[in-house]
Amino acid sequence: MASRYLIAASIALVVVSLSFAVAYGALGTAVPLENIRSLARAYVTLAYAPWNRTLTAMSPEAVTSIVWDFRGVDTFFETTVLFGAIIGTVTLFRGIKPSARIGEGLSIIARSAAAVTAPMILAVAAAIALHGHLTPGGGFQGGATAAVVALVILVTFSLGYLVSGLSKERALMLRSAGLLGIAAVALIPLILGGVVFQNQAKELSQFSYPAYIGGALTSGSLLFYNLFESLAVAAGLTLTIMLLLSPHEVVEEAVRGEEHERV
Amino acid sequence: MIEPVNVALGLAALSAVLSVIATYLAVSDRDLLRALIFSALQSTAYAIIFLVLMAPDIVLVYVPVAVGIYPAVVLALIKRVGRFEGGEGGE
Amino acid sequence: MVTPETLVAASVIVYIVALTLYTVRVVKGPTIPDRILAVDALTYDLAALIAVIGLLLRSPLLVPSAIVLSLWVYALDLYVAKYLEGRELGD
Amino acid sequence: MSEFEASLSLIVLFSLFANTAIALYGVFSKPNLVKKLISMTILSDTANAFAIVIGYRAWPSPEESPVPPVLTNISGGYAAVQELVQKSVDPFPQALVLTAVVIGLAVTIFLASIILHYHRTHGTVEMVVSG
Amino acid sequence: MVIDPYLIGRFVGAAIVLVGAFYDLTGSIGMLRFPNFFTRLHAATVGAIGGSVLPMLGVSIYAASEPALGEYRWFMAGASAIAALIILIVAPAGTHVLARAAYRSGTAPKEPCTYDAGEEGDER
Repeated sequence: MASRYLIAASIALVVVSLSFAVAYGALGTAVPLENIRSLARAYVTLAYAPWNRTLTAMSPEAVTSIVWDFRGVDTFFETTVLFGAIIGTVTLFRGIKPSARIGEGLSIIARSAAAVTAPMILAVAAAIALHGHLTPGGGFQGGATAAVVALVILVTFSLGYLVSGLSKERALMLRSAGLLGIAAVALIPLILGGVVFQNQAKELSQFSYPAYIGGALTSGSLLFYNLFESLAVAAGLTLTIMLLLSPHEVVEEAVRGEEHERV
Repeated sequence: MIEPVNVALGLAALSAVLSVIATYLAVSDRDLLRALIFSALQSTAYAIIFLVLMAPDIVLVYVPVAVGIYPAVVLALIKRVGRFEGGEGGE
Repeated sequence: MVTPETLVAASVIVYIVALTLYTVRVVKGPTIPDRILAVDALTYDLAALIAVIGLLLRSPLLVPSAIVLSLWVYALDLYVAKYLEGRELGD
Repeated sequence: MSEFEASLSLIVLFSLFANTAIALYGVFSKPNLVKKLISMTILSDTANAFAIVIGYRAWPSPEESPVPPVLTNISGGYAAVQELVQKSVDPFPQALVLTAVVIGLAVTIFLASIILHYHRTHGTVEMVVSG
Repeated sequence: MVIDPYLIGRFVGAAIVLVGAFYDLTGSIGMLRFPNFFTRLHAATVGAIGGSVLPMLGVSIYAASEPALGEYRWFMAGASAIAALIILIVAPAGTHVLARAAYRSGTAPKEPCTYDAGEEGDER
C-alpha cells in the first residue's frame, strides 16, 4: 500500500505547485492596479473618437470595438476554433437525424408560460445582439441567449416540435449563412480598394462603412458583424444540442447499421 | 457609515468564499446530480464576481452558457451514464 | 439625516443576510428538489441585488444582467424537473 | 486604497487560488469522466476569472466606483472620453474572455459527445484500471 | 418650502426596495425553518415575488427620478421593469414544474401531511 500513498502525495504536490504557478506566482498581490495599462488607455481613447477618423472604431463600447475592429483577425480565428468544435460534434453524430416524433412535453401551465416568454426572450436576445455597439452585449452574447431559447422550447414542448420548425439541414444552413456573412463583411473592403477587416477610412485606403445610418450611430461594420455572429452562434449551438439530445434508440440504430455495412 | 466601496468589494469577497464552498462540494460529492447543482451555484457566484469587477459583457455571455446550456448537456450525459459515481452504468 | 442612498445601502445588508440563509438551505437540503428550489430563490434575489448594486454604484449598464440571470434559472428548473420525472430531456 | 479594501481583494484572489487547486484535484484524481468534465469546466471558469481580476483597477475614491469601458456620454466630446479613461477598467481581458467562454462551451459539448460514445462502446465511464 | 418631486420619487423607490428586502429576509427564514419541500414552496414564492419583483419596481422608480445618472437612467428604469415582468411570469411557472415533478416522482417526502388533494386522482 505504500505506492498508493506515494501516488496520493505526488498528485497533491502537482496540484499545489501547478495552482501556485497559475494563480499566485504569476499574479502576485499587486492587483488591483491604481491605473490601467497604456495599451488599455489607447483602446479606450480610440474606441469613440470622431476627431481622429483614421484610427477610431466609432463605437462607444470598447469591448466590442476590440473584438471586431482592433483585434478582428483574432476573433475570426477564434470563430474558426468554435466552428471546428461544432463540426467535430456533427461528425461524431453523422448519419443521425433528430427524431421528428412530437412528445407530450411538460404540463399545460409550463407550455403557456413558455409560449408567452419565448417571444419576449427572443426580443431581448435581438436587443442584446443589435445594440452591441452601444451598450454591453454583442454577437456572442445575443447568440448564446437565443440558443437557450431554443433549448427551453425543446424541453417544454418536445424535440420533435423544435425539429418540425428548425430541422438539422436548416440549422446548418443558418450557421453557414452567418459565417458567409462574416466573410462577406470582412472581404467587401478588399474588393473596393481597402484592406481586410477594415471598418473606418484609413490613411492608405479611403473605403469606409457608414458610421451613421439615418442619424443613428451604427459604428460601421460592427453592427453587421454582431448580426451575423449571433446568427451563427445561435444556430451552431442549437444544432449540437439537438444532436446531443437525440434519443438513445435512434443513435443506437444508426451506429449498428454502420457496423453491418462494414462487415 | 456604509461606504459603497466596502459594500461592493465585500460582496465580491463573500461570493468568492461561496464559490470555494460550492466548488469543494461539487468536486467531493459522489452524486453527480448534486455536483451539477453545486456547479450551478458556483457559476452564479462567479457571475456576481464578474459583475462587481465591472464586466457586464462577460456576465451577459457567461450566464447563458454556464447556467443555461451547460446543465442541459451534463444532465443529458448523466441520464445515459448513471447518476452515481462508481456505480453501474445507467440504462 | 436619512437619504435615499442610506436606505438602499441598508437593504443591501439585509439582502446579504438573506443570501447566507438560502445558501445554508442549498448545502443542507435533504432532497434534490429542496436544493433546486433554494438555488432558484437565491438567484432571483441575486437578480434583484444586481439592480440594487447598479443603483448604489451609479452604473446603469449593469442592469440587463438581471434579466439574463433570472431567465436561465428558470431553464435549470425545467431540466431538473424533467430529469426527476424520469423522462428523456427532449421528450 | 485602504487596508480593509486591500484585504477584501486578497480574499477574492486567494479564493480563486483555492478553486484552482480543488478543480485540479478533481481533474487528476476522480476516476469518473463526467466528474472530470465538471471539474474541468470549473477550472476554465477560474482561469477566466483571473483574467478579469487582472483587468480591474482600484477605486478612484470611496464614493466613486470604476465604470465599465463603455462611453455613456456620447455628446460630451473629447472631455467625456478623457473622464472615461480616468475611471474605466481594462477592456482587453474582457474581450479575450468573451470569446474564450463561448469556445469553452463548444469544446464541452464536443467532450460530452465523446464521453457518450465511450459509454456506448465500453459500457462504463469509470477510469479505474485494476492491477 | 419647495418640495423637489425628484427627491420624493427617490424616497418612494428606496422605501419599496427596503420593503422588498424585508420580504426577502422573511422568505429566507421560512426556507430555513419549514419542515418539508411542499411547505418551502410558499417561502420561495414570498422570496421570489415579494423579494425580487417589488425591489425591481422600486429600482425602476428610483432610477427614473435620479437625474445624476444621465440619459441612461431611462435604460436602467426600462431594463429593471422588464426584469420584474419576466420574473413575475417565470418564477411561478418554474416552481410549478418543480413541484409537479417532485410530487409525481415521490422524491420529496410528504410528512407531515394534513391533506393531499393529489391522492383523489386529480391528474392535471
